[in-house]
This record gives sequence, structure tokens and C-alpha cells, in this order.
Amino acid sequence: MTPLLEARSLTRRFGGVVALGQLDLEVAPNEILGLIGPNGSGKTTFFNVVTGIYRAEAGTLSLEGNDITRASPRVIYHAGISRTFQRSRLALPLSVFDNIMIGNHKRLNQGLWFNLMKRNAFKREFEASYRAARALIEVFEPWLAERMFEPVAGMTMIDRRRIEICRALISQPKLLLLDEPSAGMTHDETKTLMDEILQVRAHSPNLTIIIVEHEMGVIERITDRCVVLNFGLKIAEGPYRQVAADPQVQEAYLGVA
Amino acid sequence: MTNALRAAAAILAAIWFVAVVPAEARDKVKVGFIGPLTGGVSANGLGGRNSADLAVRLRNADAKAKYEYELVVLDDECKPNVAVQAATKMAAEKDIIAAATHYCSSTAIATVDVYHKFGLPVVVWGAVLPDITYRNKYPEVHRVNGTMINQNETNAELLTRLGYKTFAVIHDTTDYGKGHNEYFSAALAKRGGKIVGTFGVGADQQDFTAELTQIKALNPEVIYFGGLTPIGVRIRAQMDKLGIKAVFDGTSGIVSDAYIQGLGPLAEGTLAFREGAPVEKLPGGKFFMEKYTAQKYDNPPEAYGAFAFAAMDLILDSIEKVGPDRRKVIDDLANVKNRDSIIGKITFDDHGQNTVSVITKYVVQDGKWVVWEDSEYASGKRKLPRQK
Amino acid sequence: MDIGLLAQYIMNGLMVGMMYALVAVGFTLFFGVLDVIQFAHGDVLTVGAFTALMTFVGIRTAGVHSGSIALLAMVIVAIFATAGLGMLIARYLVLPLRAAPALNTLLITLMLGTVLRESVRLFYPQGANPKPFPALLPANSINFGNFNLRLDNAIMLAAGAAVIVGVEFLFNRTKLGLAIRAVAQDEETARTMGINFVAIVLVAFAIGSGLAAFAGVMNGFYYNEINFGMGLYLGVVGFAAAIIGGLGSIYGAILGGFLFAALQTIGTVALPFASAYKDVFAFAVIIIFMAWRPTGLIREKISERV
Amino acid sequence: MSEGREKSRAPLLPGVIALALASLYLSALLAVEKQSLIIGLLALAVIVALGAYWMGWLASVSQSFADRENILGALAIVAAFAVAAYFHDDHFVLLLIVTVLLYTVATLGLNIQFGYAGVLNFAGASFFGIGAYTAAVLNARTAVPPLVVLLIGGIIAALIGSLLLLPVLRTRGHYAALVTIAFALLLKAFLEVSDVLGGPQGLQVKGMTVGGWSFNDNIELGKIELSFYMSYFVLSLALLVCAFILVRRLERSWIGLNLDALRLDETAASCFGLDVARWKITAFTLGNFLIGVAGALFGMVGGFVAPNNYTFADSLILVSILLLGGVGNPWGLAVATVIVIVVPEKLQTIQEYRFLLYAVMVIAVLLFRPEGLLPRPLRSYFPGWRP
Repeated sequence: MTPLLEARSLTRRFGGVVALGQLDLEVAPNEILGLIGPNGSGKTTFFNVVTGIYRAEAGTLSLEGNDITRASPRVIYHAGISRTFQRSRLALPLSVFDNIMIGNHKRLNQGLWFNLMKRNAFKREFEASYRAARALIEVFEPWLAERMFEPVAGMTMIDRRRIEICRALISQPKLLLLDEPSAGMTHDETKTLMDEILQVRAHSPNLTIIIVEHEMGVIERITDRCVVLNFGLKIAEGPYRQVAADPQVQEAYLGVA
Repeated sequence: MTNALRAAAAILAAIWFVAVVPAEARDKVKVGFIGPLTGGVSANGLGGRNSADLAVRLRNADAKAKYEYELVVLDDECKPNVAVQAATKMAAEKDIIAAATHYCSSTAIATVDVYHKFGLPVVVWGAVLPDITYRNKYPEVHRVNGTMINQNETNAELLTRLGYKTFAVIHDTTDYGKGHNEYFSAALAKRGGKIVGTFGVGADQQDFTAELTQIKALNPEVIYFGGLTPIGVRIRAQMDKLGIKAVFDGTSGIVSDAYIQGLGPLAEGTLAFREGAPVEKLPGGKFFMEKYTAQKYDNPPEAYGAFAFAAMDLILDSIEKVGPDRRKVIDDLANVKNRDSIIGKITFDDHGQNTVSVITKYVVQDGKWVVWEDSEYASGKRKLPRQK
Repeated sequence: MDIGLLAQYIMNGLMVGMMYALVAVGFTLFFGVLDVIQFAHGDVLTVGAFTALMTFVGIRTAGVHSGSIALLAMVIVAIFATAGLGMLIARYLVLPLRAAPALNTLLITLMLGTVLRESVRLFYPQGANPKPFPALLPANSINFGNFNLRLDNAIMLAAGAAVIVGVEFLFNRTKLGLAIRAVAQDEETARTMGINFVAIVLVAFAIGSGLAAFAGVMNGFYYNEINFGMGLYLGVVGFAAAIIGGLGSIYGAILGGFLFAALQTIGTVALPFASAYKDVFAFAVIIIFMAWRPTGLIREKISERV
Repeated sequence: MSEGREKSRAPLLPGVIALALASLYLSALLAVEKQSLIIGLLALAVIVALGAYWMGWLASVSQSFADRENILGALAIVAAFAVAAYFHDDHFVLLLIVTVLLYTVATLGLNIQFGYAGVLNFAGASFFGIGAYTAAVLNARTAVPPLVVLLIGGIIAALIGSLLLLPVLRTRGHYAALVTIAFALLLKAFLEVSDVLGGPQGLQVKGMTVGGWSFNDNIELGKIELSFYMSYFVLSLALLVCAFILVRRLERSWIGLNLDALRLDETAASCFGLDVARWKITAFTLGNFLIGVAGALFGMVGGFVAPNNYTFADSLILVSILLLGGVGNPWGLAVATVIVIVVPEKLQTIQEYRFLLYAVMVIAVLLFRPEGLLPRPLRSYFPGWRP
């Protein structure tokens, strides 16, 4: 069967530095892939290239067999890939609901006439979206669903993460890219969040996830398979236990000569 | 809380009613003055303002006066848009009966429609563009000073007589400058002078090196300038910087002390022309200057002060005669014939234009505007640039 | 075209170009150290020019009649006063807003510009009127055909050039310059290198504003007249020049200044109609340029952390 | 935030009282001539406002405006008519009111560009002027009905604005600012030298006429004579209401959301499928259209246009209104416009210092209350809607 996402010798440099070197990578439908490696090993760059923020200098990317190498971020989003950011990039002054709706862009009617003149039709769409968002967020934190119309600015770190993930999930993407969901959270918070992610997965079984994470505990717990990057190169691939045992990987992490 | 708000409402209402109660004394009458009180030509504006103020003061001091007059002064900055706002404000205020308005032609021509729309009688005291009175036939609009037509005739006549043949024209692109360009070119053509180049410039342009560099190549004997003091000063100064030797031949727009102060010695030999006799030669000139100096205003009356005084005095006469009513004042001004004034007899034609035939020629000599006939240039003691 | 005329046009262009360049350097300096646009820069220039004028009046009333002393005093007082003003602006308006969005800094300085402009108009005696500026430089001139070279213009050009060279030296040959460039490069590293960030910012603003004052005085001597509005125009042109050159680059700013003057001169020579069109032409070119090179000739790196 | 969660709608009363007080106060301010009284009134306003703020009344007022906007909006229209009726024969006051109305329309346009989409526009006055000049030319040289001219004024402004689209789209932050500033200077320079458009002298603008009846004639209803500005007042108010509804619906739709997302984080927005160019263009064009329409009508009201009406400084005034009122809050804009337009007109003593005062005010706002006098509330897609 064709992989959901397939990267072939994907390359990107910044000045002299190789952020991604000839990277080959496949993601099977429904799997949770862990993308690990020391800082600056090209994990986030990979996400940015996949989502079209950066252009790949060489190589190809394809989603379900269709080429998306040169596609713009919005095309890629419409194709069914959405993401979270390492540093939370929510619209802080806006309400929780607004933030989630930003992620719902492709399922909302964007026509000028519809939005300005057909207020009743708009109201129906609005209420439907509200129910959808509420349903989704209740999977994470029922109590958060009560605060849908409060500004994100006042929310805790974990709540912001939840909202960010909801923003990415509301459009029911095929592929979800999680960029260090545990960043800036306590161990317990991380654990709860992972539980919630797994729950979401349970709700939508054919969701594929790539997760970048430093917390090996998280990786070990939720990923089916891992890819290890170092200096933009893939140095190992396989189930977590296997790659963790790999001497190259240990060297990359611990700098053992 | 609502009680508190109601209380506040009550207070407000109280103030409101206090304010609405009309509190105007019967014998008080408002008259207006508009002129350029700020900006490059403010000297003329302030001179005019003081002169109009003088007219009002003398009238209020006069025991026989029926009313007590209050002068409302507004600034038009010599900018058409500001003038229209000021004019609208003054005309919209019902208890202002009449006004003496505008030194700059660009502002006067822009505002005539406003005065007509609101039916405010005005007497123009300084602007010289013919169109102000002659474009329309508005009963509201009158003018005590003459138009630019005659001054350009005299101007062309003098310079051709002095033997100058080639002229370059610089004029600002307001109606004032355009008007001067039009009338001077016509007057010069009649007398066989040749215009080698005409340049329209912005009314607040800073740098004229581009125009002057081209003029330098054309090498005219005279540079005629149709515009006001500020850019007049700049152009004369930059002529010198580019080493252009030519007569600087101006219009009534630069007849002001500010021009000489701005240039110092460079002003020497500048020509300019103004309709109406110089103050000291006016019938009421002596009287006017005495009263003016007695008031100790901090600016001189400048070239058009006497006209401003005459305009305001004319207005006050009418109000004394027919009472504080715009319509009646308009009717009264309509038949002003040989009215005595400090500038001589005033007679309005059917366009409300006073006929001022006499034109005074000026030349700057030793830092003063000197009447040409009395100057050492006329006597031949000094010579203008490139004079044969 | 007649060679003399050509020379004349070039001379005119060089004079204004020099002023533009001096203003532009200020903009680029501020942007370098703080990534902000100090929109009041043009009006700071106005303040500089009026300070010089006041100094002149003061000296005359004090009874000193030596032109050279007056000249010296005017330049020095203007530059120092304005430098101080620049520091105050940096300290109390620009630095406090570092956390806020860049737009706010832009607005607050725009408004400060209005405050300075209006203050000159309202509080300088009859500030609304253009003020004659004394001609203290020797006015002798030599004619080559249609080209008239004035000593005072030559002196001003030389002085301007000297200042620019001085700035260049300051930046590339002194510790201070190094520090400023370090801050411009990367604030964090600079701090870790033990550079006093705030102090450097203040110095940069002082220098930039001082240059503006110099340009203002130069403008006064060139036109023998100053007015409260002079800074707005010069400011925008300087800003445009700095942007053409690419914000953050000193050379770019100087280049941009002369480019803009060249544009205007070309506008006046090439366009058949009124020379007033030169600004329409110049600004149109700027806008088109912005579409072509959104970040100027010498590109400023935009690093977007995602 | 407690009001936010309770299911019942906020009470109507506070809004009504605030509205009544405001219109009463405004009439008082407009009627009073005596300077001392005016100063007293202004002081009173400040005190009342601060008091209401401390007592938390302002919060409840804004709540009831948030929940009952439709009713209160209708009442606001009634109030405006009441004030105008009281001054029915006072040319100057009515002119002031019309000015306020039209400036509010213009700032609403600016608000779409700047407050929602975050597209800088420092040439607001220029687009205002383009509308006015369009009116001047069309009314003088064509038989196009003036009501249509208003639309054309807006369209021309939008079209000329679209010349700037490419640079505006390609540039960010300071660079984008330069584009519009350069345009503002360019336009003024152009008007100054263009003979066809009257040069520095400017042009007369023929007044508005609807179906043969001219707005420049006074109206006589039996005994009472109404100022001719009355008809301009009605038209301007109508225009403002339309603009207000438009902006409101825009904000309370997915488009409003898109614009906010765009302003707050362009990259993130594009990662969620948002077409940055499309929405920037929409906002910029729509904004310029509104500004142009307002400008066209204002040109007819003033009866005269000249380059000096539309300088960079005037553009800054529009921006000041926006910041003062509270970026993104239409009601705030209305209040700010009154402050910026009416107060200096009435308080002759500060008339000369007004630019200075605006500038200082804005600086203070930016330093101490960046969100403006009446900060923009959270988006509620339907006033009073509760889950």
C-alpha cells in the first residue's frame, strides 16, 4: 500500500548549514511516527518544509502519491496536513472558539456575499461549527468547553496546547504534525496531554501523527515507530526500543565518541 | 447606580438650559475680518487686521455711533482650503452682519461662492484678481482696492520704456499667479517685449534651482515674478546663488517690508507695482497714520492697511445707516457712489468693484520701498541690472 | 545639453543629495540598533536648524559680530542640543515600547514628529512664518559658462563629505563603532560580550540626531531660509533613501540619498513640464521600487523563527 | 467575565441611559458658546467618565451595548436626529455634526485595513481626497447623478488604491508604511501641479442633488426654516449607518476572523489555509472604498477641494482617531471622532494647538493605554448569543 507521506532525498540548507540532507522518510497511514534527534538536527525544519513554509532545495514530497514538494502552506493544509508549533502560535487576543475556527478554515464558507448578507445561513454554519468545536474540546477538557468565548491570553500553558491541537484537528486532517507538544510543561501535564492525544486518536482511528519530542518517555509511550535525525541526516529508524539501543543514536545524543 | 446616572443627567440638563438662554446685548453688533494672520504673508494680514480693528475702535469711541461693534477675526493662512473653512464659519454665524475679507486672491476667489450661498456681505480689502468681482455678479461681494489689470499695464509700460526686451516669467500656479501671468503677457505683447520662457511654480515650493538653471540658459534681461513675498524671497535669493544678473520685476504681492527683511541687501533694485496711491499721498493718509501709530500696534499697516481700514469703515457706515441686517447692508452697498474715504472717493460699479485708476511704481532702494519717480533709479543716479 | 548646465544640475543634485544622505544615515542607524523607524527624525532636523538660528540671534544680541565664531557656535550648539533630544527620545519613547508591536513605535514617533513640528510653529516667535537664515559662508563664485560654482556650496559639500567619512571611520575603525555594529548584528550576543545595550542605543540615537542637525543647518545655509515644515519632507525623503539603500546599511543609506537626489534631478531635466513634477516622479519610482525590491537594494535578512 | 458566562442577556437600561446622557451632553457642548462653560463641561465629562469607570458602570454599559446592539443602534439613530432637530437652523453646528459623521465613516474604512487586517495605511486623507476630487470633477463636467457620484468616488479611491496593492502585499511593517506615506506625498504633489485638477488653487464642488432637489437650499417646513445642512446630515447619517452595519457584519463573520488571524500571525494563518493576499486585498480595497465615499460626500458638503485639505498630517489625524477610540471598536471611533473634531472647534482657545494636542493624546494613549479609550471587546458573532 502507498505510504501516506513520502519524502525522497529531501534537502534544505541555511547558508552553509545542512538542515536536511537527502532525507528519505515514509509514513504509513494510521501510524504514530516519532521524529527525534538532538537540537538543530532538522526536525522542525522537516515540519516547515512539509508545511510549505520553507522550500525544499532538492528532493520530493508526496501525500498519498500526489506531489506536494512545491506546494504553498495553504495548498498543503487543504490537502489534509495540519500542525502545531514548537512555540505556541495562538492568536492570544482572540477567544478559544476563534482560535479553533482559524484551524477550521477549509470547512467554513469564505464567500463575501455569504458572510455579509446571508446572516441566517451563516448562523446555522456558526452553530454547527460551535457544536463541532465543543465536541472536540470536550475530549480534552470538558471544563475548557465552558470557556469557549474567553480570550486565550488568560489560559495556562497546557490549555493553550490543547487549544492548539484542537485548532489542528478541527479540520479532520489526514496527517497531524505535533512539534514538541510537551515543551514548557511539567511532567504530569505532559502525561495528561498524551492521554488526551491517545483518546483523540481513539475517536478518529485513521488519523496519522508525526510527533517531534524530546521527552523520550512520551515517544516510548505513544509512537509505533521512530526516525532519528542528526545534522539533517537520518541515522536510525524503527521501533523506539530498537533505535534507543542503536549506538549511533546514543552517540548523537550523549556525544559518546 | 441608575439614580446616580439620573443625577448626572439632571446636572447636565441644568447646564444645558443655562447655556441655551440667549444672553446678547441689544446694542452689540458683530462684524468680521478675514486675512492671512499666519504663514509667509502674515505681515500684510496683521497690518490689515490692525487697520480694520482701528476702524472699529474709532467708531466705538464715536459718541454718535448707534451700536457697539465687536470685530470677529479669522485667519485664512493665505490657503484656499483654510479660507473656505473660515468663510463658512463666519458666514454661518448669523449675528455677524458683514466682513472685510482676504488679502490673497487665491483665497478670495475660492470663498466668493460661500458668501453668496450664505448671503454675507463682504468687502475685499487686498486681493487683486479681477475674477473676484467680475467672474460672477454676486451682490454680496465688493472690493475697495483695484485689480491687477492696470498694474500689469503700467509694469510692462515702464520696463519697455527702460529698454528691456527679453523677459522670463515665473508665476505661482494659484489663480493669483496665473492671473498676473495672463495680464502681464498681454500687456507686454502690446509693447513688443519678448517672453523667452514661462514657469509655473508651487505656492510653497522651496527649491527653484531647476527653473532658474533653465532661465539662466535662456538669459533674459528681466525676470517677471507673479506671486507673493515668501517664494519671491526664495527666488530672488536663489537667482543670486546661480549668478543670474537680471531685473527682478515683481507685483503688488511682494510690496511688503517682509520682502526686504527676508533678503537684506539682495532686495536692492527690485521693482513692484501697486494700485492706489502710497499711504502718505492718500487724502486721509496722514489722519490714518496718526491714528494707527497712536494705537501702538506691533506691526505696520503694510501696503493694504489703508484699504482694510476703508473697507471696514464703509461696512460700519452702512450698518449705522440701515441697521444690523445683512440684506439691508447688501442693498445699501449696492449704491455706493463717490463715498468719501481715506483712500479717496469710493464708487462701486455693478459688480461691486471700486474703480482705482492710479497705480504706484515701487523700487527697493537702500532697504526701503521707494516710489519710482522719487528714486535715484528714475533720476538715473543708479542703474538697474543690464540697463542701457 | 550644454556642459555648463549639466554641471549646474549635477551640483544642485549633489547638494540636496548630501542632505538626504545625512538624514538617511540616521534612520539606518536607529533601525540597525533597535529595528525601529524613528519617524520624528525629520522634525528633529527642524529643531536642529531652529536651534542654530536661535544661537545665531543669541550671539548677535550678545554683541559678537564675527561670522566665523557665530558659524562655529551654531553648528556645535545645534548638533549637541539635537543629540541630547535624540537620546531623550530613545530613552523615554522608543525603548519603553520595545515589547509592544513595531507599529506602536512607528506611530509614537510619527506623533512625536507632529509635537516637535507644532511646537516650533507655536512657540518659536512667529514660528509659522518662514525664517530668514543668515548667510555666513563666503559667497564668492566662479562662472564656467552656464556653471556657477559658489564657494559656500563647495564648502558645504566638503564639510558634508568630511562628516560622512568621519561616520564611516567611527563605525569601522573604533571600539564604539564595533559595539554599535555588534548590537546591530545580534543584541543577545552583544550583551553577553559585556556591551551596555542601553548606552549603545543612546549613543547611536545621539549620533544619528546630531547628523540630522548638521543636515538642517546645511539646509539653512543652502536656502538661507528655514521653516517649521522643512523636516517632514526631508524626513520622508531620508527614510525613503534609507529604505532604497536597505535599512541597517550605512553605505546603503548614503547611496540611497544620492540616488533619490539623482531621481529628482532626472525628473526635472527629463520631464517636459513643471519641475514640481519631480516629486511625483521620485515618489512614484520609490513605490515601484518597493514592489520590485521589498527590502531595499542591500537586502536586510528577515529571519522568521517558526 | 462573569457576565460573559451567565446565560441571560445583559440589561438594556445602562446602554439607554448612557446614550441619553451622551446626546444630552453633546447638545449642551454644541450649544454653549461661553468658553468658561465649555471648559466646565469638558471637565465634567472627564470626571463623569472616570467615575463611571471606577464604579464599574462603564463595564455594564459596554455589556448592554454588546448584547443589545441592534436596539441601541436604532436608539442612537433616534438620538442623532433629536440633536440635529434641536439645531435645525444652526448652519455651523450642523456642519460640525456632518463632519463628525463623515470622518467616522472614513475611520471605519481605515479600521478595516488597519484594525482588522493590520494593513498600514498612512494615506487615509489621500483616499478621502480622491473621493472629493472625483465628486468635484464629475459634478462639474458630467450629468452623473450625485448619488451615483458618491459610489464612483469610492470606486475610484479603491481603484487608485489597487495601484499600491503590489508593493503593499510584498512589503511588511516599516516598508509597507513607507509605501503609503510616499503615496500620500505623491498625491499631494500631483494635485499641486495638475492644472486639470485646479493645482494649488483647488476646485469648487457642486452640491448634492437628489431628483432635481438641491441640498444647498434651505428647507422651509411651514413656519420653521431648516438649514440646508440638514439634508446633508440625513444623507451622512444614512451613510454612516450602512458603513457601520457593513463593518459590524464583516467583523462578526469568518472574514473578520480571517483578518484578525492575518494581523496576529501571518505565517500561522497561512498554515491553516488562509489566502493572505486575497484578504489583504479585500480589506485594503473595501477600506479605501468607504473612505472614498465619505470623501466624495464631504467634498460636496464643503463645496471646495484643494490639495492642502489632504496632507500627510490629515492622514495622521485619521490614524489618531483610530488609536484614540480603540482600534477595532466602531463605537469607540464615533466617540474619538467627536473628541477630535468637536472639542477644538468649540474650545477656541485650543483651536491653534489642536494638532499638538492630538499628537500628545495619542502618545499618552500608546504609552499608557495602547488599546484605546474604548478597547475592542471579544468577537461575539451574534449580539447576545449564548451557547
